Amino acid sequence: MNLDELQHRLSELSPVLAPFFSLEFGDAVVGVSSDKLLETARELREIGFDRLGMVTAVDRGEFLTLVYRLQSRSLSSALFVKTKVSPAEPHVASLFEVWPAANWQEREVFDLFGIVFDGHPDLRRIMLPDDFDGHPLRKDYDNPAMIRRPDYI
Amino acid sequence: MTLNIESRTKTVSETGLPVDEIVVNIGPSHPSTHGVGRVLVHLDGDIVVKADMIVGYLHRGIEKMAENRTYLQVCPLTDRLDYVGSMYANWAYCRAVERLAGIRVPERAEYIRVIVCELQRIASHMMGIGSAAADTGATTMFIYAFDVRERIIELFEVLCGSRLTYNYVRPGGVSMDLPEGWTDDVLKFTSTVRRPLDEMDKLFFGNTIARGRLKGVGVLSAEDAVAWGASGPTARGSGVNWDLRKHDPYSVYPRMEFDVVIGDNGDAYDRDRVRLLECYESVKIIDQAISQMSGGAYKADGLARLITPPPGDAYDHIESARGSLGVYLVSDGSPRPYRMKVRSPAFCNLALVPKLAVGHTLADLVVVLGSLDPVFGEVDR
Amino acid sequence: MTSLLWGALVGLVCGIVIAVAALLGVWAERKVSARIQLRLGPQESGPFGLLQTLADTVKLVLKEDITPTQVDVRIFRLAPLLVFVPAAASLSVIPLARGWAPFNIATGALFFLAVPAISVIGVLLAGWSSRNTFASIGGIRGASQMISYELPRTLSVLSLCVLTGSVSAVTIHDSFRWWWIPLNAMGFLVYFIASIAELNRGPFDLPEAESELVAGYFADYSGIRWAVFMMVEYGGLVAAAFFGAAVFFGGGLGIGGPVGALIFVGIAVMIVVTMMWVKWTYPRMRPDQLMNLAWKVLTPMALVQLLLAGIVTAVIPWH
Amino acid sequence: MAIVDKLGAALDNGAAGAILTSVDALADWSRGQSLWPMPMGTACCAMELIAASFSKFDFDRLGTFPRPDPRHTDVMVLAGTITEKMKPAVKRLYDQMPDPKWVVAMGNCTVPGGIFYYDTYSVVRGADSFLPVDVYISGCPPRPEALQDGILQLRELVRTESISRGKRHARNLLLPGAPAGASDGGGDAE
Repeated sequence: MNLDELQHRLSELSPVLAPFFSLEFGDAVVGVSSDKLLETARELREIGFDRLGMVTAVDRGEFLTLVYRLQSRSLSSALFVKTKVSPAEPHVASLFEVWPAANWQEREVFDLFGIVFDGHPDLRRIMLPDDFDGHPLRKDYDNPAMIRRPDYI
Repeated sequence: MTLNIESRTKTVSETGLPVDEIVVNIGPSHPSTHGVGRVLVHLDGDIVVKADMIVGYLHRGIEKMAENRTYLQVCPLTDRLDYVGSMYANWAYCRAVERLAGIRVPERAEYIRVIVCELQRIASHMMGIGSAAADTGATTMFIYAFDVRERIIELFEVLCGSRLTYNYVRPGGVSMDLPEGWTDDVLKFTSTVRRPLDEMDKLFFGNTIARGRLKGVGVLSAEDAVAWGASGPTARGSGVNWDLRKHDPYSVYPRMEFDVVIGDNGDAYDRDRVRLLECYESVKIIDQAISQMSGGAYKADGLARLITPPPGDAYDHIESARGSLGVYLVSDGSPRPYRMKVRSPAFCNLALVPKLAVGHTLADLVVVLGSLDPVFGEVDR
Repeated sequence: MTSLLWGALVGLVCGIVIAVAALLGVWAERKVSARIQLRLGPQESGPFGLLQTLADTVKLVLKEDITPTQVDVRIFRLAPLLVFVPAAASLSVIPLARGWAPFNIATGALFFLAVPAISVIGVLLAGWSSRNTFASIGGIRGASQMISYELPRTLSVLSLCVLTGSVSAVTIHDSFRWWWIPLNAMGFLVYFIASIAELNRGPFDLPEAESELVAGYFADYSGIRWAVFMMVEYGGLVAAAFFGAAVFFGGGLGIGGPVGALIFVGIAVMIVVTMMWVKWTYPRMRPDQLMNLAWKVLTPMALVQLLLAGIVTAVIPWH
Repeated sequence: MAIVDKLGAALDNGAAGAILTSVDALADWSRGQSLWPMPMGTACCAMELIAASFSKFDFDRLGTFPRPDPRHTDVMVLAGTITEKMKPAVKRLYDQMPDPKWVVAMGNCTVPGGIFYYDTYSVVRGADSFLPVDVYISGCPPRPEALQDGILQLRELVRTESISRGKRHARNLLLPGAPAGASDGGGDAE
């Protein structure tokens, strides 16, 4: 299914989501605010996006972008869900109840970005030791033990 | 970070009776964790009541390192992700870069990529089946499987000079053209590999004890497989017909004729056997790819050494031996990726361990772990 | 007094025999497994790597002997001895020639079957005193397995006792008839399988399951104490093979002289090599499957064999 | 303290040079011929470590027989990247090994940090920062032959050792870069 068809189909299936639909660099993206994330996820699950492929975040400086990649076998298509959270108070609803696949992936984002997923059943650090200080994938993370690579290209 | 754990805990069972649980710490260095995984198992007698899978013992921060390297310099890092199947991470990363920078790959390069990745699939599945067999005590089966893998490694060594970390698939194509006579060697391999595969099928999957050990252990339903994000042989063993080569076709796979192998019961036996049967399909694909391949460039023309894609993001995935391996790249217009994220199939599959192991004995826990075929380089990144 | 001296001498010889059996057994195991696995096995120490096990043993003797702080020290140190002594004692009643065993006692067959069972205590105590979860589980697995397989193993030899009307190993050995081999084929199979399980060898190596329990009940033993456990395994292997050859095949198939001795040793070596072959071919069983095999398959088979032997003894007056 | 140390001390005091030499020869031969590795396979190098003991390369020829239990092994083969999270486990397994013990650092990650030297927040740069390494094998990953060569070199190292404390002391002083008054070799924790 190409992107136009997907957009058409999405507006047919879920009129609520259609206004948030956009195209970014050739990918279908649903951009929502962080407080609407859970209901958007439920809606998308309802219309057939049964597979949560990836959860990740990107540190953009003034805000953190959460990126979810969904796949649907019935629609044979994929789309991104993107939402912004503030780095100072990074709270967002957990999608564990919608897709259990979010379990470890959200723990990873919590570990490396410090985004707290409210409602997650077992939010602990997953990659780093429990006594680790800071969230390394944030751009402002600094650790004196890290040796910076000399700048030769 | 200390490793001390309480070895006994007292809890109350559902029936209200006190249970004296034994906590067994398996790992992080244990023969059957396939690397550095760790499972804290709570046992009631010999039955697992709770299994806490702890990962991260090989978290090397590859995603952070990628932010300070150019797009080409990230390639060697991707080799070290899935060290049993280095070609896959190479390819997935290169596809994401190509999509981001709009690089067109010549057809010959696509065929070469398909050939090496299907060879890699056999090699990786051999390791997966072999170590799953070794978990049940069949060491000889492991060695037979490794023997087949070793033949593929030799082919790769001729191809790019390395046994494990190939760095062969590069953005825009592959690093060098096929050596003279290499395809003949591959055809010789594919024409002879069926016999050891049949032998292994009989030796392990036809064995009564092995069937008794694997059947009915760690049953994963198709719905759970989809909901928990399982992919690859783990999902296909549960009967989920989901193979990116067929259902989200990329490269030259639409021109290939092959079947998607799926299991019926979703137990450890099906997951392991799907791996073996996929090797036969890979052999088919390699034969077709070699016969269809024609001459031409092995690398995109006029490719700058310093790739500077326009700002934006791209995600692309391939079907690796463990499932859908995706790479998400964010560019800010500089020669270095702003953010790289690897969607690791082994990581998502491994999240099922606490779910699958409960209710089985301790001996079955290692079977469950082995049937998911984790590679911790990729799980922890 | 002389009997005491003789006993001490036999005990010493049995200990040495176990050590030698382990030396050769480990070497053979490594060579046999290497052949099965398309390898070469030890090559560098001595001709054909024959001195490899000697090097291993000397090294293990010279290793640090660790007694972890959390263990129950006295039991921890006693356990290897508790495993070793019964295994050595059981060697002394094997009839090696016509009418002769180092200890020719009237209850030789029972002695051979019953005394090694004492090493269950050693295994259990080794696992328990280590205060290590892997070792404890291994010890418990070992104890349950060895006790369960005691029964079919004893029953399988009992059919021979019925045939000869004696529980003396020497009498059984001497009154061998060639038609006992087909008659006792099932009994021998039970004896063979139960012996592998008794010795905790693959596919019944659950107490020391490498991929589950790392090393099982001897996980915390190092150096010479661990070597003792390994010696017992191979000493037991050789003892089981020679006893099986002696009672089920009448030594050298009832033939006397050097030819008979050669056949006797040949049969025993074949049993040992088959046990190794089995170990390196099959995967390991699960504890519940192991118990099912013992109680639901092997014990009924041994009972049927016993019945068969009883009927034959009643019908055919062969004495 | 192993029996052998007491023996070494006893022989050291007496004028029993000939006995000491023969006991030394036996001890060194047996230790060198039977270096059982503890496969500390953490990452990529573990694959080559496995390959080294399987049919094509067959470690067992050299009497090198991998055992997963630290209590039964002599040499720890550090194969792969060691992270800060993994470090306590490696250290603990090393401590569990009985003396005499040696460490082989296999692969660039355990030598100085290798490809994971820069820009990482979780990798231990070089295993020798917390373990006494005897043999370094470079490569990413080293070939199985390189590992076998490393074990053979370790055998040469083992052959120069003595059960006598005095002789050991003398050998250590002869090593390049040994500090004045260096006592026991790295593997001997008192």
